[in-house]
Amino acid sequence: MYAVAIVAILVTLSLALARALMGPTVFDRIAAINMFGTKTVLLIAVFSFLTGRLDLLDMALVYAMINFISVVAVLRLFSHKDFHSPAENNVISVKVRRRWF
Amino acid sequence: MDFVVSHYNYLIAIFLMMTGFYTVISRGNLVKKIVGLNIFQVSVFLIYISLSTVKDGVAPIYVEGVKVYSNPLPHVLILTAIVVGVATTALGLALVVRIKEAYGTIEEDEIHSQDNSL
Amino acid sequence: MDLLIDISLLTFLAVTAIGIIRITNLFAVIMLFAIFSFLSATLFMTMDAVDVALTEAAVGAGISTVLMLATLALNKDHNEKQPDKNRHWLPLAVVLTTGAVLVYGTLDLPDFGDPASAPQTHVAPHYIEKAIEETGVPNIVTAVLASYRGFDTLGEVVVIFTAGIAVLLLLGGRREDPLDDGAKDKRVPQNLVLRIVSKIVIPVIMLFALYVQFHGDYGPGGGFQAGVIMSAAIILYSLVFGLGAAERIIPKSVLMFLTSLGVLIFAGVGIASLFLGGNYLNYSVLASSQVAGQHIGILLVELGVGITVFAVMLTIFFAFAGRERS
Amino acid sequence: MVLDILSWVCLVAGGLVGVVGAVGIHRFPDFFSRQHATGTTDTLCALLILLGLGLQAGLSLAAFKVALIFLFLFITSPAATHALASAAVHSGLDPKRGRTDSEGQS
Repeated sequence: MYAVAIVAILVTLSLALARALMGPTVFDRIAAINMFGTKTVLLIAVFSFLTGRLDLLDMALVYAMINFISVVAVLRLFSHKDFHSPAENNVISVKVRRRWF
Repeated sequence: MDFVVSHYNYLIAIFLMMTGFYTVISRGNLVKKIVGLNIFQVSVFLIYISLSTVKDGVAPIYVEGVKVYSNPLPHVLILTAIVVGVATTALGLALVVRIKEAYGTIEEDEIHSQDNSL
Repeated sequence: MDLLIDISLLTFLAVTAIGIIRITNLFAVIMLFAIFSFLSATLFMTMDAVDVALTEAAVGAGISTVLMLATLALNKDHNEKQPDKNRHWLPLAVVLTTGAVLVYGTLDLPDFGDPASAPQTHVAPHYIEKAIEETGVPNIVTAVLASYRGFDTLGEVVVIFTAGIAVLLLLGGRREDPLDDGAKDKRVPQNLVLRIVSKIVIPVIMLFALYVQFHGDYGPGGGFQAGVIMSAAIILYSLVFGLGAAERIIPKSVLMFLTSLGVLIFAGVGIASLFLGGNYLNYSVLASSQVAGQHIGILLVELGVGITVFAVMLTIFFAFAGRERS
Repeated sequence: MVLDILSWVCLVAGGLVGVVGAVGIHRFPDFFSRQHATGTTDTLCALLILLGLGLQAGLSLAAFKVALIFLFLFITSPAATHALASAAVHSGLDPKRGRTDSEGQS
């Protein structure tokens, strides 16, 4: 049964990766990364039960933490203006703060 | 076919190494060069870790009764290499920031043309 | 099953690498690099290198990504200049030739997972068989890292220390007003949720970092990983609550003190063992029995590594974040 | 035995939900609806799979760790989704409205 879950997660990962590669807006990419990170956590958790090595669960926890941190970093390190890839033209200009914090 | 399956790790690692190498030598953008360098680095890690794996082995943490462990030595080397790698990456990025402040650009050819016009 | 996971992850890795080459939006490139790091870390885990996977996840997907984003944030232009189409051929030829030579080289490499291959037959069996009786530390990687190859690790820690100083020299010059905190960001509504969630999450991350630090003898973990995770917690804090707030908690002077303190602890343990009659970094003389001495030595050394890595990572991040947007 | 079956059901259902969400991010027309697909299924998928694993583990340290992972994901994943959507709105990305068949417009 673990195998079924792992295969499902692998399929999900590949689709999320495709979205991250194609993603028309940068937000799509970030969402795909978030999804990718969450699914990786699940993959590790299931893998640790599949192989019976339960100390791998520590790693799943680290992945969850790092995933959250990198998503927050992506969101905070960019002023809103920068989020648009050049494909989009209907940018409502937002005043950019000079510093990023 | 047998060869491809038993050497798949190495082949992909070489592929990654070459993508990283290609990025470094063909792209002029300094940030992208650093990303390429990081890919190259990860591919080296991959080769080391692949060599350390032993069939049916477990992670090198002592468990009563288990005899076959994967090789701990490459793990140690790579573990320190990763942290040193991020330190050097940070140094490279710091240089990129200073270059940007000095030249106003991070494209290699523009930097060269500014240098030559002096 | 292992093989399936292995092969699909490797394929994802290759696809991501191609994506990184082809996409010109640097922001997207860096996000793909985060995915790349996650994938490679997972791959290390499936290949039984748990400590390496832990480090790669925390360092590659966490710190590296944050630093690259910070560099990009200091840069107005987020798009790479389209490379010249005619200049592709020479690099491609060089790369293909090198790749072909390397593939030729793999013909001699042992099959994946071959237990009789050269790397498995020299010094590694000694570590695997003797580490538990000689050091009393179940995690063989920690034993090799801190004890057998302690001198090497000391060198690595000094490298990190030096890199921290170098980044400080390059970027640390300009001071920001430390009172400039994130208070003005309150008008952005997203922050309320992020703030509250961060308040819940940050203590958990810190606690977990301490667990990784002190459980490193028994499970995956150790000083390198713990230092990185701990600094990631502070980085999260400064991202959500503002750089000023974070610098008030850990001022730069404290960070500098910690940076050198870690190296000092590591080198000091070596000197202590020298004075007690052993060789440099031979911990056996630190206590009455060999195992107890080794254990104390490994704990102290890992603590030193953790402190230095934590302080250097944070110093580097603050140096990047404190820089004004040009 | 009952627990076994229950955990298997949870694992399979979790995998299914994950795949549905992944298909969703390709089928929906614009960012916000895609976000809806990932945001909701992510948490449910995590819940089901980790619940399945937890049932397998029984009362042990592993179950505690699984619960911790779940709590962490349960708190952070929606927060990240929310922050992302809100950042998108603030940057002026408009949801796609009405019935249009033209792609690529947002």
